[in-house]
Amino acid sequence: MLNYDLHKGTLTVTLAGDIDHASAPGMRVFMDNLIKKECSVYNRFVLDMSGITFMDSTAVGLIMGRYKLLKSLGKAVHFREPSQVADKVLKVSGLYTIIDRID
Amino acid sequence: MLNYDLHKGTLTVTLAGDIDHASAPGMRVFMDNLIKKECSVYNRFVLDMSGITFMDSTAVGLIMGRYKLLKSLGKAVHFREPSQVADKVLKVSGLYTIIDRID
Amino acid sequence: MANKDTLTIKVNALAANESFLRSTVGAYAARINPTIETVSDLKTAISEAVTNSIVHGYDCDPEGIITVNCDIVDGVLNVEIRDNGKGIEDVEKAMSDFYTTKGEEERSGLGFTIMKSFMDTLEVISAPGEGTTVKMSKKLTA
Amino acid sequence: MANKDTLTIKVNALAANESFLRSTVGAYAARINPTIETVSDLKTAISEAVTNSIVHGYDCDPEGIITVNCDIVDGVLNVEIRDNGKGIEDVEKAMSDFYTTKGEEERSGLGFTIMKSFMDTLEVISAPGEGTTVKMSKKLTA
Ligand SMILES: Nc1ncnc2c1ncn2[C@@H]1O[C@H](COP(=O)(O)OP(=O)(O)O)[C@@H](O)[C@H]1O
Ligand SMILES: Nc1ncnc2c1ncn2[C@@H]1O[C@H](COP(=O)(O)OP(=O)(O)O)[C@@H](O)[C@H]1O
Repeated sequence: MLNYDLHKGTLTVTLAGDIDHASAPGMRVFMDNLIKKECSVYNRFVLDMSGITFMDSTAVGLIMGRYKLLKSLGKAVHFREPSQVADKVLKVSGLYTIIDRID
Repeated sequence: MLNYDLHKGTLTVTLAGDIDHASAPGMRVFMDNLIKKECSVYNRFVLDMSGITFMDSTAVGLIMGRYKLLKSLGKAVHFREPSQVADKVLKVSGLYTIIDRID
Repeated sequence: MANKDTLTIKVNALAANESFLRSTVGAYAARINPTIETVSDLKTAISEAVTNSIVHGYDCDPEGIITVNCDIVDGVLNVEIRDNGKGIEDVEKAMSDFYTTKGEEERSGLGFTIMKSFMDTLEVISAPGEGTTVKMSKKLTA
Repeated sequence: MANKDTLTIKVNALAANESFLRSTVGAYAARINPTIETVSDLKTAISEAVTNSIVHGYDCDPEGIITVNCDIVDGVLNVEIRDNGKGIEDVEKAMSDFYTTKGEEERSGLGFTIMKSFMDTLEVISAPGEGTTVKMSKKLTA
């Protein structure tokens, strides 16, 4: 599941449910369209991960890919409130060393 | 899961959760003790089935066995509010022809 | 064309596998989005067949192996539950309402009756000493 | 003594079986009452191995069969995920952090890293043309 909100220069995307090889492709297409389409109206991108019930390394690849795209567009990128299962995978993957968490 | 309530001559037993070959034996022992121990203080036995999430023909055997015991003790026996899954099995098993449903 | 969505499960004849197998086959069927009631009917029928393999086929010996084979073809779930247990002498008699060889254990003799009424098709293949195979099918989509 | 609580599952290499297999093994492990976090770790590791069989082993060809074997012995779950797909040339290299042969598909190269860190033991047996077997174990009880 995916929701987004655009408010005062911040684009917040909420990823929820299970993120794996079966669900990631649809999320990727949706996020890339959004990131590019709204490019002129936000400078900060927040990924809300509070509703993630499952994620594996395919989800890490999904996040890395969006991170690179956002950086190439000059945007700031943050995580918000990763669920316990998301937090554990983010830690092991080293993603916290490049993206910080703001709760 | 099993709960009971004794009130104004009615012994109400609530069966909840999954009733199958794995869970029935414990329920049988519990009910038989109760039915005999409190025998002098109730004349009506109500089986509340509203919380049943699963039952199969093993549960039908469990109910039939208690029904026979209760009849031998001269008690009236009723079903209360069977859940949809319980209702379907009770219908196919013919149990409604010997035990009525009071909701 | 070869079938592309098959499931085989093998487990020991343990009571814990009654709920495990019915839930697992229910979860497998869920991928083509049947109604809750359809899944519930399916789980009840699976539970009957698995319980019979444990109770009658293997007399509750956990060394016994139960094999469940499923596939989904054109919206129809086909499921086969097999044991290598003691088998059934007279299948027709076994399938009749209220017939049970374990009345002393409060079995109702309604297992096959429920399988028949909760599924679209039911076939039982068994012989003494040769185990029992129950084949059932149910249309999952409207 | 023969083991008495085993589970074997065979399914096709379909994306729908990623969540199906991790949930099924999670449900199997649940019978000995592990913590929620333990089951969650286990599901993540299973998902990695199953996804690898689908994506790398079989290049997403649904004719491919994935076999999962489990048992629970003294509170330890042993699980083996096997495919008969294309196999791995250099297993040690494949297991190193961030190594992936499908970078263009945005794979992170962290599958084995996560399996190692979420399970107690990990062993990978593979050779080109001979498929891949991933063996893992995890203590489920305190
Ligand atoms: N898998 C099996 N192996 C051996 N005997 C079986 C098996 N399944 C059913 N039977 C025989 O068929 C009879 C009827 O089965 P069923 O209708 O399910 O009723 P119940 O399980 O209550 O006895 C059983 O009592 C048993 O004798
Ligand atoms: N079951 C498999 N069959 C063939 N190759 C595999 C298999 N599992 C892993 N590999 C190889 O090992 C590499 C590393 O795997 P992994 O750490 O899971 O990262 P990723 O899946 O992100 O590529 C893969 O890119 C692939 O080349």
